[in-house]
Amino acid sequence: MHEIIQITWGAIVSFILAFTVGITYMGLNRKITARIQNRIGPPWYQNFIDVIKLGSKQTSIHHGVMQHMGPAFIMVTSVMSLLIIPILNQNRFFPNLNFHGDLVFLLYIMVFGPLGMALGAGQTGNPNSAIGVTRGLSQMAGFEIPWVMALVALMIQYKTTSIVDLMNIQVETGKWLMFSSPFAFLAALLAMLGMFRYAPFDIVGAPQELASGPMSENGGKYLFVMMSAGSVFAFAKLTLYVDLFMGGANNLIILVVKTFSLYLFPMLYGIVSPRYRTEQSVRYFWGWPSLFGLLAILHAMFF
Amino acid sequence: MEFKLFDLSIVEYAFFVTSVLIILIGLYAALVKKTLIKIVIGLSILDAGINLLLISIGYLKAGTAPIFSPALVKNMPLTLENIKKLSEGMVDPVPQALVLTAIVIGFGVTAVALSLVIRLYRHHHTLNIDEIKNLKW
Amino acid sequence: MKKILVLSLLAVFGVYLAEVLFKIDFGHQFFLNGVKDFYLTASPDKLKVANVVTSIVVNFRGFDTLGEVTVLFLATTAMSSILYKGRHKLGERAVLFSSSRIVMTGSKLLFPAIILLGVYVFVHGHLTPGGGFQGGVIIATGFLLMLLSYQDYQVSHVVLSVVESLAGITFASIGLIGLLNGGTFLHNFLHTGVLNNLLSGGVIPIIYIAVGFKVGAELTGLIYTALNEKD
Amino acid sequence: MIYILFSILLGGAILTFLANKISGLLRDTFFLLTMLGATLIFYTQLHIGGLVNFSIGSFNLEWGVNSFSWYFSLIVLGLGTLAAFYALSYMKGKENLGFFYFSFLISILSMLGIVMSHDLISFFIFWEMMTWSSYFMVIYSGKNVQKNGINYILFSAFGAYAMLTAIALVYANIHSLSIVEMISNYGQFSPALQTWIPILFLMAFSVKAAMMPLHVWAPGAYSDSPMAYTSVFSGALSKMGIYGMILIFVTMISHLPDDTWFREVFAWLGAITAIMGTLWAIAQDDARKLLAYSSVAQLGYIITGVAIGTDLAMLSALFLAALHALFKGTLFMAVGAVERQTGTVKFSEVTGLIRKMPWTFIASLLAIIALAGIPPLGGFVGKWMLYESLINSNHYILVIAIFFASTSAFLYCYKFLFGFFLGQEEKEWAHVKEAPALMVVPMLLMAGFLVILGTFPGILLKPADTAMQTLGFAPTEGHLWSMSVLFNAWGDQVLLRPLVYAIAGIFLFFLIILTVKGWKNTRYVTTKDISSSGEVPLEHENLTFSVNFYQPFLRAVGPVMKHRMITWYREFGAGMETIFDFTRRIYTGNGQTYAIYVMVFLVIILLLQNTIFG
Amino acid sequence: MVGSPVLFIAIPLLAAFLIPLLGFVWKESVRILPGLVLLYLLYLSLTLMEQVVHTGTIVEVIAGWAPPWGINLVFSPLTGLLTTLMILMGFIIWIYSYRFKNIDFQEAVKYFILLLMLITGSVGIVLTGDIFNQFVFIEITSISAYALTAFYKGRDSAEASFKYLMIGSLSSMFLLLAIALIYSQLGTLNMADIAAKAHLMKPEFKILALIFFITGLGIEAEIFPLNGWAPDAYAQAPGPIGAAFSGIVVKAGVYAMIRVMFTLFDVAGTHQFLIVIGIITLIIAEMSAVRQEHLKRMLAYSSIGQMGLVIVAFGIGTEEGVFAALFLMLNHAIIKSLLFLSGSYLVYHSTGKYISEVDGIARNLPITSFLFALGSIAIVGMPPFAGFWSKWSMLTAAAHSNLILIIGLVLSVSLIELVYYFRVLNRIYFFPKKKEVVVKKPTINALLAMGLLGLLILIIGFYPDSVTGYLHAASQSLLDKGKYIHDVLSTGQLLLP
Repeated sequence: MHEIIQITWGAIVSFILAFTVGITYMGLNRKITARIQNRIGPPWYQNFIDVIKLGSKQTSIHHGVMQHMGPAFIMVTSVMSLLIIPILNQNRFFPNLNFHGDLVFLLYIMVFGPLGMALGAGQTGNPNSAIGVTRGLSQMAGFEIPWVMALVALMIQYKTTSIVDLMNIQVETGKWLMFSSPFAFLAALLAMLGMFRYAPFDIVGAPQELASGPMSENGGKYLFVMMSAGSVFAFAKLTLYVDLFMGGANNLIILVVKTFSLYLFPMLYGIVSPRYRTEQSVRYFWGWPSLFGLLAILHAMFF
Repeated sequence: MEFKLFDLSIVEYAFFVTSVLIILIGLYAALVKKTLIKIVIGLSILDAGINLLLISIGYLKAGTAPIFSPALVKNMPLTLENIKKLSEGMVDPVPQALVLTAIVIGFGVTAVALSLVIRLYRHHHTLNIDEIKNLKW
Repeated sequence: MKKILVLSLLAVFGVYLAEVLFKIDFGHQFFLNGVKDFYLTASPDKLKVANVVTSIVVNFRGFDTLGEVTVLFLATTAMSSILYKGRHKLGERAVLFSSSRIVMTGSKLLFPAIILLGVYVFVHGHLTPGGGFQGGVIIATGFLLMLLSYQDYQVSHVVLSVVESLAGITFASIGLIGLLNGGTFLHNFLHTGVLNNLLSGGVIPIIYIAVGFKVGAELTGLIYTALNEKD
Repeated sequence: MIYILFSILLGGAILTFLANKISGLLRDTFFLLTMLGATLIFYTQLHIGGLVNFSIGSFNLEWGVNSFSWYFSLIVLGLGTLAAFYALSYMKGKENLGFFYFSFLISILSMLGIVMSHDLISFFIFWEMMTWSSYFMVIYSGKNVQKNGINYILFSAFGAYAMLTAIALVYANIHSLSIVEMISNYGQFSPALQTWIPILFLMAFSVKAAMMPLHVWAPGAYSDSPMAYTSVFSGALSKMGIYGMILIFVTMISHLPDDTWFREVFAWLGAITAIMGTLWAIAQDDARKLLAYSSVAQLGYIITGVAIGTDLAMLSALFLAALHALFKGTLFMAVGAVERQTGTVKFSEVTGLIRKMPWTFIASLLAIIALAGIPPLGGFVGKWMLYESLINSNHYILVIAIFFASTSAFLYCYKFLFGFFLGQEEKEWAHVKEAPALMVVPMLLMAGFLVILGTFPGILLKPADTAMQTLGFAPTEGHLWSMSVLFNAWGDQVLLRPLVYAIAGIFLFFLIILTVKGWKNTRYVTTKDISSSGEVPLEHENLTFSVNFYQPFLRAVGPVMKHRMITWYREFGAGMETIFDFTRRIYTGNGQTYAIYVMVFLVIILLLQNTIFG
Repeated sequence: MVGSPVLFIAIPLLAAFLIPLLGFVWKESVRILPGLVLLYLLYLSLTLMEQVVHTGTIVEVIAGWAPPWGINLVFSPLTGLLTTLMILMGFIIWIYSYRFKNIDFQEAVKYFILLLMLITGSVGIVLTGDIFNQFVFIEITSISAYALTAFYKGRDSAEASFKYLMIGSLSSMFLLLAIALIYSQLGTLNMADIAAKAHLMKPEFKILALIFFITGLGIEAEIFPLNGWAPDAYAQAPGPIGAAFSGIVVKAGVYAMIRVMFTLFDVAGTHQFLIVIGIITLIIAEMSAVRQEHLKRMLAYSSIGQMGLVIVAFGIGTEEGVFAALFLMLNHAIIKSLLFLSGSYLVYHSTGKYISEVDGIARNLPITSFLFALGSIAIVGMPPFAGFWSKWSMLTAAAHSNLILIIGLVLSVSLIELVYYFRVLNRIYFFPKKKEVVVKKPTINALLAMGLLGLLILIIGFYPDSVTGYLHAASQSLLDKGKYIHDVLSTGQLLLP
């Protein structure tokens, strides 16, 4: 019983943390993008305003039960990955649900949400949603390959499928995995571009074309939950990258620094890139990133 | 190969040579000629050649017909020894019996063949075997 | 092209055949203990049949002859089956040519003589060269002559088929009687008599006479069928 | 008891066939009674280890049950019984029902026969019975008979003949047909035989298990048989191939000195099968075809697991085999339900059934989640074990391949759900009702079982483990799995229960939040009521996106899919037929030519006589 | 003594001679008599067979002259088995064609005489122990076959028959040449005697005689390329005669060829030769069958192919191989006859006998179609039907002799076979029916005959033990040459009148 309370408590705290950081990052993203494009841009807290606005809006229509359940599905993915990924070294923050052998589980739980959202989007009957979903799923099939390659490379190099083990190794050797397994890091980094769906991989939402794709029929509470989930998920992913490749973090400040610097990469890459078509982006991920992944595996096998 | 072409003993084999030649002629007719009737004739010639061959296998030099006719037996008592002695000069009767059968069979086949030719002529209005091939492949 | 192919094939075939045949010592016996020696002695000795060929044809290898008779019978049946086109009507046969009176009269005169000759040949089959087949063929030529000479010459189909059936049945029954009587098919169950007598050889003359009738009837039937065939 | 079981099935099949002439009710009764009777006898009366033998045709036939075959009979009978109930309703009003039920029961009989055979000859006989009874099903609809039917029977026969050759070789060498003796004498075969016998057997099994490159028959055959049977066809019948493969891999391949090659090749073939099956499934517009290709792909995973052959891999293969029967059975049944209610199975024709056939949707949804391997359903357990076993046994590239296949599988999973159930609701389908209870309940039962397995895979892993012990594996309970915990060789573990509870808790929590907020105000509007670039679609406009659904993705993988195996086979077949057509022209129709042939034959022999008769 | 083997020849001959006479008296008797004869002979052959298996070969002497002087009939387990099979098939074919040519009495008389003689000739080929006598029986069979092939008037049957006759004449020429060569060397015509003295022959004579025998008998046994006549004859003959060809006549031809090769001469290389020639026959025939458009022609090619298979099995040469070959022959006789009998009803309505004309015919002819399907499935060797067991024994025999390649070849050819049979089956059952077709319903007796064959397929399929005992005895008797010679030549002393 005590355990359950502790997990619940941990979950709530982690969620709030992730939510806050995630939303902030998004706001910063908008600001930085604007500055680079020589605009003033919204304030960094603009996204908080948006979320609160959405949350307080009254929703009056829905298109069916799947649309209703879709956001909940997404939340499952976000929160579950947040709960599984250790936030600080040695699980010093709340260990939550972290367990040994979590990497494969993580890989799968991360696709739970997109599929749920896709179902929700499907039921709205909006063709743009469906088109967006097919693009999203296709793109997912693209970036998962280098991502898995990177993970497998790590797994076989260190003979573990546990994130905590990998973090401990980095702490013990004092060497970040991004240096000891550079190819895996490269592959994972490029896969991350796809995960964040910023340009050039933003064809899923493609605002000018698809009216934000899967989300297009959602507003009010649905969009509120989706946005929250997105921000939490973004933070979770960044934390995972930090845990895996950048030695984790000993306290929250370091974590924020590391995650933000990592976050800059997809953000800046996106700002200077045009948009890829779906098949282009899929092929992109099966090109160089996958080659890096392969090199990573070879590296892991022979060194 | 033991061709005794320049040996006079080849003459002794005239029967064989002739029968082989007849067989070949018959076969040639059956295999090359276009007219059904000619083919049937060729088959008949073939039969004749084989019958000749069979008969000549039973040939005995200076042998008599295998018949114990009164003239041959005269007044000899027909003991086993006498019969043996007489029979030594006789040609082999078995091929003759075989040939008899073979001739009859050949005749039967020819009769059937000819009636088939009649049928074919009625049906196709030609006797050219190259034009009678509705059944193929 | 085809001719050359056939000729070369035939050449190879002929050469191989002749090559082997030349190894036969022509005109001499060279095999030992062949069956012919037995036939040559047993025929006059046991069967009391002067013509060894006849005893072989009818008795030693009588089974072949039964088959042979069947072949003829089948040939007739086959021919009439192949040419059969609806029901025959008597006298409705193709007019090939009209014969002159000389031919007609001559054939009429010759006909009994030919039949008689045929009968003689098959009745004396076990004594002299000749026999049922030869006699039967002679008889058939008699009918052929008549059929050629007279456009309206009739041979009764019923009679023909009765004769040929009866003759065939006789042959087969004699064989079966032999089976019942002596334990083997075509067993010579009659007394063999004296060599060179007309009534010698047991069942051999009887069978040969039956064969004669059968061959005669069948060949006549063949000719008749072929002539009588409607276009 | 085995006799009784078989006689019940055989007699029931014949009685059902005959009863069809009398009355439909009688036929249905017979059919159901037979199926239930067989299942009842199997579970209550049959004890593991029992053997019966008798002799026929101077062969000694042996039938018996062991734990391994029990596991597969479980799949056959479980799925068979549910499909039987389903079939009663699904087949109502169709033609030739006696024929259908007869083939159904015979194929159940033959599958049981296969797993219970302890000698090769009855194994083969049952194998062939299975082939032709399922062939009857493939051609039952009468569509594409000449193409798909012939394909199926041709490949099956190819496999069967390979097996027959192997059996003949075994028999010629040990003069016994007992499987046990074959295994025990395997070591004494000559090296060539040691290699070839398993290869020949595996050829037979991989045909039924639809492994590349022998899978060509599968899509057509699966999609052409009536859906009530396809669930058994894809769910249970294909498992017979897996059954045989496991047997061969465990008893023969593992004794080969160079078994690594075998294993690698088969594992890769399995993986390629999975990838190609998935890609082709994505491209389909016909739901039956989609599921058929998906079956091929799923069997590819299982084959990979079997080929790797470690404890965990074998366990995952067995687990996935049963699981595949469950979810693919459910999905084919769902397609059948849709087909029966709407008359079409094309995604481009039917949309928005979710509100009309909610139960079918729920069953499909659960089955799809299991198929995709997403936690918290049973599929994840199988996938996890497979990945871990591959990683632990150092098959890294293989992991990537398998993972690629299963990631891409999400695409067709979504397509299946979206195509039928989501999208805009059309007037055209307004009349559609939920399928009859007899059809829905079996689906829901299986889907429910999938949910349970997600939390308590031990239910199924227990018999699988027993089965593996029969094959000579060490017991794995406790160090590879327990009721709801999974382990890998590195000591990592997944505690399923907290994860599942967490997922359920989070989901419910947010669902409640969503529901409670604005409970009163939120109302349902039709799917026509959307904002599409500011325009509202008219009543007759169907904006559902279903044609060229994954075109961009397919464009991306285009080069891989340019070559289709079946095209090669077809070209090969066409080439062969041309040769055949040419060959038969030997018979020119000219009698003289035939006579010349005779002479040619003679002359050839004459010329070659010294060679031939030397 | 139940009866003597000679009755197998004598009684049908007597009946054949009687039929025209009886026809004058009572027309129906023409149809009944052959059946009675065949029924009696079936009983006789079954009892004799039982006796032979237990007490050994019966050698029947004709005209009281012991072999080698007289002609003899040998009723060994092998010949007995084939005789029984042929008589059985003959009987079933008789049942099937009981109402044949119901209207035209004249035709019926001829049909039944010729059918009876076809069967008798084949039985004679098998039973006789004398090569010339065998030749005579071959001719009896052939002439009946020519006539029966040309039996239907409206079609191209005369063409088929003429081709058959041409090739058949060549066959008899070669047989006579071979007989002449043997006689010139050994002075005897008795098979056992020849076999006993074969070592006295000069080898070139022996080989040439063997080659002539192979060519002559190969024409009857339908080996490639001597089988040009076969498809035409099978396709053009009336349905029951097609069945008789494949069920009876070919069997006799194969038997004669095997007897010559196994018993008469002891030439090396015959087994390999048989295997090669059998495989060529098999492959060419099956290949030709695939693209066939005529149903009966397809069946004919299939039949030729099966005979190739039989010859391959004989070529294996071991006891297992011979067993398999005999089993194949048995099954092929039954199954192919069923296919011909049912197949001819399937295309009865059509003049061209095209396969495309059987579309959807199962709806009108359910039983016939079912039996055809049963036959097809059985002949491609699917268990649990008869064809499987023979194919299986063939494979084990080949495997045991390490002829793996043969297994592969045979099986891949079986695949081809499967394709064309199933194509037809699919058409019969699953193609839309053409409207204008008026099918001919099979008569009761035809259904009875086909049902009997179907029953046999099932019996052998489910209980192969019912025949394997006889087959084993038969295969032993074929391979035991010494026993054959001894049995024949020791028959009695001179039986004199």
